[in-house]
Amino acid sequence: MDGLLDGCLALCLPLLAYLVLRTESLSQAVVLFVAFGLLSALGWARLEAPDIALVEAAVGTGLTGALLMHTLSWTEETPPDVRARARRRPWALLAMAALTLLLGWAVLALPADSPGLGLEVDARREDSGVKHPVTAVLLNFRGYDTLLEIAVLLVAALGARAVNPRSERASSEAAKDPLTGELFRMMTPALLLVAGYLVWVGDHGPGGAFQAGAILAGGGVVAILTSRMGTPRMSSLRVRWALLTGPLLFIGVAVAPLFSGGRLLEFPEKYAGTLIFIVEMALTVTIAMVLLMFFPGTRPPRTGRGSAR
Amino acid sequence: MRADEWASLAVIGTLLVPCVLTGMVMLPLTRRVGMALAPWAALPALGLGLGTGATVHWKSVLLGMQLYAPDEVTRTYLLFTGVLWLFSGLFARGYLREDAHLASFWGFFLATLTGNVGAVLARDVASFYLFFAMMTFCAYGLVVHERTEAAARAGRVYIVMALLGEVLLLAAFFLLVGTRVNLSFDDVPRVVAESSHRDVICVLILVGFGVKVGAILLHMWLPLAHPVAPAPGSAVLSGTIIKVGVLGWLRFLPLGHASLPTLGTVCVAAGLTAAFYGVAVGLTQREAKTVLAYSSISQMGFLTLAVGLALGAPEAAPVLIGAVLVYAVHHALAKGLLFLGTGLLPATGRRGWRGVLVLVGLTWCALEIAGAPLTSGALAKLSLKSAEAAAHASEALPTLLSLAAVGSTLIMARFLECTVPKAPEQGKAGAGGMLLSWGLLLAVDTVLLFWPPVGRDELPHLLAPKYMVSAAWPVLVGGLVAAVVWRSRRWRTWRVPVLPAGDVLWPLMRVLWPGWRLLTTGADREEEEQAETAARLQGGFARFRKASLDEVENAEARLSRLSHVGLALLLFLGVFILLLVR
Amino acid sequence: MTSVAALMAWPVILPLLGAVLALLVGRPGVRLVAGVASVATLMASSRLAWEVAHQGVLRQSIGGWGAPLGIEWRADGLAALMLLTIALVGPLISVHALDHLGDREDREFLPLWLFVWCALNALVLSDDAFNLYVTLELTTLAAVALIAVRRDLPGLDAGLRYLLFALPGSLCYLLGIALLYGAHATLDVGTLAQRVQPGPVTWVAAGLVTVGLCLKTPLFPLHVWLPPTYTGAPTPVTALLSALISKGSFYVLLRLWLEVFAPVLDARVGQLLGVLGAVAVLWGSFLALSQTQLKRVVAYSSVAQIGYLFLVFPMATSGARAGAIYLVVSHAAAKASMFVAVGNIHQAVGITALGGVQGLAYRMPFTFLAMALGGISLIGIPPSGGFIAKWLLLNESIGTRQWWWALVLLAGSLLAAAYVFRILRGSFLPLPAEVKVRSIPLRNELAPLALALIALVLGLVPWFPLELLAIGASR
Amino acid sequence: MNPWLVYALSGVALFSVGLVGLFSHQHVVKRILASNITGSGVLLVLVALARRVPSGPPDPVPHALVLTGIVVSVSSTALGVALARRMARLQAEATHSPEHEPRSDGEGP
Amino acid sequence: MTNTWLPLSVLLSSLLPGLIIFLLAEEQRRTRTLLNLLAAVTKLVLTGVMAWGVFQGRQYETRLPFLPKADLVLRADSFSLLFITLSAVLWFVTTIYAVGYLEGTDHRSRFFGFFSLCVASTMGIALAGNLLTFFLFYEMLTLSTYPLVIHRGTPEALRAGNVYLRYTLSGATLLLAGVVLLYSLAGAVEFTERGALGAVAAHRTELIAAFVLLMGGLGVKTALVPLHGWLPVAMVAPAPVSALLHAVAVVKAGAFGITRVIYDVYGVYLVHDLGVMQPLAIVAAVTILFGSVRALQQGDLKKRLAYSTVSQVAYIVLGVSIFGTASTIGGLVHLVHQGVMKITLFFCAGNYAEELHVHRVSELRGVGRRMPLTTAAFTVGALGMIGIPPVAGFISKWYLGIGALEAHQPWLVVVLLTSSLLNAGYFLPIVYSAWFQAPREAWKPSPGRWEIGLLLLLPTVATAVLSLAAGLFAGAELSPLGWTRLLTEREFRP
Repeated sequence: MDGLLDGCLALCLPLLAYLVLRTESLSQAVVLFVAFGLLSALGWARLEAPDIALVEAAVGTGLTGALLMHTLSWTEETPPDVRARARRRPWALLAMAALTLLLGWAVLALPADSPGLGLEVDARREDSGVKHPVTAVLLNFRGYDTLLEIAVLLVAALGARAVNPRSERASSEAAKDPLTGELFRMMTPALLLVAGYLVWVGDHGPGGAFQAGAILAGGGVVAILTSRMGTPRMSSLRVRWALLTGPLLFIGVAVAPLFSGGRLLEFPEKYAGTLIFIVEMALTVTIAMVLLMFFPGTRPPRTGRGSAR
Repeated sequence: MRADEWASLAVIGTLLVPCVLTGMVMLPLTRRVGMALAPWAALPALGLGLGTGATVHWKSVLLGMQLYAPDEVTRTYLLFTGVLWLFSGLFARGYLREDAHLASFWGFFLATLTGNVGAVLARDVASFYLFFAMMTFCAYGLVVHERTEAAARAGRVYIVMALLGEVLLLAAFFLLVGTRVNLSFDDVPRVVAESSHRDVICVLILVGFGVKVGAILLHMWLPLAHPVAPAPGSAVLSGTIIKVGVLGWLRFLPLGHASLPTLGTVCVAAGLTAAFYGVAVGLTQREAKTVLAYSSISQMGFLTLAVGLALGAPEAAPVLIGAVLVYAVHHALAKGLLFLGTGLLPATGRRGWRGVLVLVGLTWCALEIAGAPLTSGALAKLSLKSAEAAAHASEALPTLLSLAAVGSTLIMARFLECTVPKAPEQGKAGAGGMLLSWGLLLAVDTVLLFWPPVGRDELPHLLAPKYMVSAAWPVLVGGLVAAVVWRSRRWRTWRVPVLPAGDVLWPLMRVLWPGWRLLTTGADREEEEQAETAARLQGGFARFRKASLDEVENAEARLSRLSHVGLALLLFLGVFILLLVR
Repeated sequence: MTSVAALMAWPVILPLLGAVLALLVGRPGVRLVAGVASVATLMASSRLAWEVAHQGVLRQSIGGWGAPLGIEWRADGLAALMLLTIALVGPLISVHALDHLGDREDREFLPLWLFVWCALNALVLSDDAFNLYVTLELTTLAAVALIAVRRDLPGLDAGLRYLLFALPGSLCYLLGIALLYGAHATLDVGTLAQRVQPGPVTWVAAGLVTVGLCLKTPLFPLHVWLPPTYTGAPTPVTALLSALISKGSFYVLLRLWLEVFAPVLDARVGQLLGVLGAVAVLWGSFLALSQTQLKRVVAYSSVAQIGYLFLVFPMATSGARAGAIYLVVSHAAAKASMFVAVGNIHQAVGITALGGVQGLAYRMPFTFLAMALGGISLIGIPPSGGFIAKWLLLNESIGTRQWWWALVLLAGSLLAAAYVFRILRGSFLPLPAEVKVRSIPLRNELAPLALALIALVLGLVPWFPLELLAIGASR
Repeated sequence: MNPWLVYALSGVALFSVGLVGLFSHQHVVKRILASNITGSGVLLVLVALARRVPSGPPDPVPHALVLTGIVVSVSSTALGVALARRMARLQAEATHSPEHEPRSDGEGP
Repeated sequence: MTNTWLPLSVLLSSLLPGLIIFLLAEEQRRTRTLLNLLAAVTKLVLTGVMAWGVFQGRQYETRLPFLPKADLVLRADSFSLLFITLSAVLWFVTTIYAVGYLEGTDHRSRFFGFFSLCVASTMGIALAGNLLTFFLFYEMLTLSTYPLVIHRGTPEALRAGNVYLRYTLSGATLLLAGVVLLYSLAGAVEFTERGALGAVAAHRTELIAAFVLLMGGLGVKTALVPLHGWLPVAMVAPAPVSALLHAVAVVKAGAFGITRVIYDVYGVYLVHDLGVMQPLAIVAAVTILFGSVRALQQGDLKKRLAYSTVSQVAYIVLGVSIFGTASTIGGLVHLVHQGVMKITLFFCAGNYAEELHVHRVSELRGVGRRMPLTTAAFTVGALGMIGIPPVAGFISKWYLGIGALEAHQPWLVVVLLTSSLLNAGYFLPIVYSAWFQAPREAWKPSPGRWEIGLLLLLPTVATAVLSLAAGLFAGAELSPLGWTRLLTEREFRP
């Protein structure tokens, strides 16, 4: 039974992807893309990767989907030149098939059952200060990757925000809409609770800074849409502090052992767990703030053009 | 100062005095003093000729310069060169008093004198070539002194032929010197005799110096150059500068060291043809100085003859060289006097005691050239005949010589016929200085007859009746024929064919001139034409470059279409992995 | 402070810290913080290079974990030289950028440049395949943000184009790494080097990695994004892109080929890369000759110079490696000086066409001298770093009996001479009357000159860099 | 066919679809979607490899890598979208005529 | 013990002033001239000391680390000193001339900067101890001469610059190919007396290929026939440039290089054995004749002098490519003589252009009257070129002739003599029209006491006197001929 589910899921994903790219209208493509995201989250679950499923669902599908939907309202659809697209399609199919075959040949040649680095991780897990293996790898064994990854996030935030600087708080009348107000008032406490739990559970179960940050960002997006909150701007000090405490703390913790003769990112035995937790907390706020910054906020009124889409 | 120091000082003085004076004339601030002293520049050479010097060896100058060796040839040359240059200088002071380019005349005069004296003194090949070239190029200044179109043309011919001669000489010197780089004259004849290229060297030397001597077919510049030069200039040109060519032969040819019969006979034949050809063409000439020039060509024929004989019979070489020297001295002075006379006659005029003196002097010199008895000419011819007898040349030679003597008498008559009637009645004032120097030269000439520096042993035979007759008859016959021709022309206008001076040159020019024009095309073409061909070329190249670059441009445009990049990516991946698979 | 771990850490951490603090401080203090961070990083890099020069190859595992699990750092001569190049060329470009861009952009340019610096230092030192992917991505994203820093249409278009061409490259690289991890269960380059044997996985992985990095470097068939991107981006950013950022991906490709895929690299593949490089040289040079805009000429010249780099693969000897790296370093300095000089001209005269150079020698002598020296190094005329690189490559090509690469090198340098002197030629003509010249601060003129002098010094004393390069050379 | 191979092949297929799609569509948003799909394809392969452990929990290292991968792909997508949005706005203001789509391969100035 | 600092100091004595002059502002005329002259004098003194040292047999060598397998070597042997003394003397004279000539023009700092750089690279070429150092300075010479060629900044100057670059850079590429080929064969090629390639004599084809490449590369600067196109075009440069550079420094660098390659890299026996001497001699002979004939066809004075340079430099190559001491001496001494004579001619051409704005040969009628000293110098130079004693040209032609015959190649003597006639063909008409023809319209008299500024007149007369002295006192020990004889017997004995 499981095999059937896996089989059709594995088959569905590329087909859905092909559909996403083939559809002419953009909005249809984005909707299909969100569906594709959910399906792939299901796939992660099937492959027993709960952390990834959670992040995929929250960020990969949720936030990216929202972002794309929002952007669509700005970019017009262009009349597609069907003829050219048609002529090229068989070639594209052929290319996809050839590439899949080539890469499939390599994948088939892989050893069927190599344990990878699972054993080493289990062996060294005790002195990593964290019980959950993924968090151990993420924050301790390969903490350096995560440090650079935070830098990637900051760069993306800086780039996105620099490109769309000012979108002030939306007009007040949208705020009075009773439905969204009620929804927002109910959802926020639950949201904060879930995020806090996720950070804490990351120590011994699937969860962690990324997942918690994503959830918080989701809440933030709703707040922006219901114009309870303006998009975070780099010019305000509070936003900058929120954004940068995480990285500063992480760098501080990484550099500390250097002064006492140790190596970069060498967490001391006893406090490893607590240190990682503190860093996770700060990072959660950072990630939430970065993900919010990606979100452009309400669109300024379109100047002199037809009916707003 | 011991004797030999004085002697070497004398040698140095002989060379440096004219050289320094040339410098002084060129520099404006010392020009006046230089021009005043210029006429006396040849005095040290004359003194050295009379006395004896010591060889001077300057190792660091040029390629190791050696000057002066007390042999007979040098002494004789110094003597007559000194005399002729001295008196020509004195003559020129009067002759060119109000000339426009006086400074340039004296400059070139002194430079040519330096070259001439240097050539005589030089004892090694390189120095000889140095002074020879200096003399040749500075004589050019004398030739074009008048700055007329004819002078320019004559100068151009003179220079071209001189250059050709020098190039041949240079080739000869290379063959001669070989890896020794420089060679003293003591062992030049021996080296030439033994060298593997002996014949080539001798031919080159003969032709090279032949240009300067005016041998047959190499003489074209002589009748053009001598007349255009001012009187003292042409006197020196015809008197001493031609003789340097003969000096070259005497120095370089292995006379007495090797026998070259074939070359000897060729020389003898050339000499004889020159003798007769000179006279034949000379007679057709209008202008007095041109006639004299042709007479020089014929006289030089005799010397060529003697050298040819010396080549053929080495054992008779010393005697022949002696004869050549005597003849050279005689001819130099006589021809110098004649040329100066042509300059002097218009100044003194025909009338009055001055005119008569000049006319007498001129006829005397004409007789000398013709070889009349009791003149230096007779002595020269006598020494020539006795030397030829010693070299037991063919019997016909003496008769041919006498016939040539007839010819020279005829040409002398032609000369007198050309100059005397044209001279003006009354001379100009101030001709005194010129007359004095001319007279002194005449005196020296006659004195040399009785006390010749060389060939003294022939003197007693001069008076021998047998020889008197053989010397007299050609002159008498010549004079008779001249008189007959002179009178007959008065009744029947018997036209004499007119040949342009430099006869063979003009057909030759018609052949060479187009070649030269071809060689120097474009020299006067303005800059634009050349640029236009280059522009067309550039245009073509630019068009080609533009086309190829556009090609690359739209290839790039095609390549940058998105799908093509994708295709390129996949192709690259496929080919890469294909190549990897082993 | 002087432990090896610290030495290896500071060059990466300091620019990161500097960037974060610069972001935190906001407008007033950005220049100060960035300046301090730059000086600190310069000192850290040179200190590390000094240490490598004396102690040889330095290794360090981050966080104390072993090779397969944790991430390793490795600093050999090659890394030391790259660190020094980045530390010298980068700040000089940023000095120029301060005046070239407005002060609003400063707030974004400086932190982004520090992020790029941190990424490049991390890339050079890292010995872990996935870590290389992260550093490549950080460089790419920072570059995209830098390109679009002016928020004008050409900048945005250039940024998007760069992003959408660099992403597939990184993803191909990542898939290649994934396959390698699948086969050998390790991400450490050192252990991978021992475990890799020829087989389908290795072939496909090598193919993916090479294609991915060739798209980012970019090599000939995949170079089409370079000219429009370099032209659209602001000039100091173009200088950074051409001098340093594009060299990062080549550095990764060179290290992976010469160490990990060495047993797989056979003559045929080397020749393919060589041929593509040769075509790139000729293609780039020809197009550079046909351009009318200054920046496009220099951009296409980058395509050509990158072509030279790929000649190292067919020859694959230590001499060729030294030649390629020397070309990387001298090209970085020379190309940066050319682009910065072009920036100066644009700023002073406002003309981007070739005519803008007219009368340059009189009004901006330092910029002209910088362009001349930079041009000379591009052509490869002594006394310049370019010549030394050309000399090493020529020697190797004749040494390994592949004389056709020598032909490519010589033809390439002649074509380079053609387009460089086509630019420089105008500078001697008298200044056209109608051109009004805005005076630019001396600091701006000295920046390109300093860069050009680096290229010159590389040509005068090649002994020390080559000595440094020899440390830790694999073969 | 044990389960991980199926997912691995599906990941490879996703990668191919995404890569080819990236180079065959002009519109920026389509290309951003394609790059996202390529990214998730690679990540799927990675996680599939993690699952090859015969018994016990899957190998955590690929999971950490994939987490980082997702964050990186989200950042690049967000940056791409932001750039596209800004360009669209500028073009709208500039031309007022019906926007031509921001063809990414067109000639920059 | 080898003295290590002197060769470097000679090089720096013109490099440093060059760099400093670049920084001088345009108005600091006095300091610039002072610096120039100071540099020239120090160079002369240093060269003199070194010459005396080498004469005593002392060693001078500076060795700097450069590449792993090859060092930068500056070594002063008697051959390099011949070239250095020539350059030092002529640069001193030309600097004075240039100061006078460029009075009142602009960009003089730039001019004198590049001028000093150019001479520094010539010094470098002369002092180079191995092939790589030689190539480095050879390239730097191209770079430093290009700005001088286009100094005037006019469109045709730029066009001339283009042609110049096209030739010299392709030549440099050929040279680089040859040098690299030799390096891969025999490693670091040091200049050693009997040639450094003895060990690899077996690889005949590579050696011949390398030789052809080297000759191609060096041939461009020596202006051998097919590669001479740039020289007449480069005449558009100001007079001091065409005087020092295109008559002496650049052209001689090529000839110097060819001599170094034949004698110190390959060794005369190897080159003779490879059979490449004869073709080189043929190329040189063709260049001699071609140059002279083309000179006949030039209306412009400087272009005529340029083509005459093409043919005269080929004498050096001819002398060097004939197997024998006499021809070598002839070739090498002509290196000095041609330099001195040709620079006199160019100075005169410069004076005519500067004072009377006369450029074409036809406009030179009667110029002797207006500028007697310059025309006298021109006459001395012209006579020297034709090979008429006592000017220096005669000495070199004398040795070349002897050498040609010593090597049993009489056809070379014919070439030499025809070329002398052709020289006479294009020089004597100028001398004639200058001295003996009246000018079309009277020249306006010179304002000052002298016919032209002293700064322009003195160098011209000085170089004329030099060429006269070099010819007249050739036999002396310290004369160029004496030095060449010493050098040939010491270093180039075949």
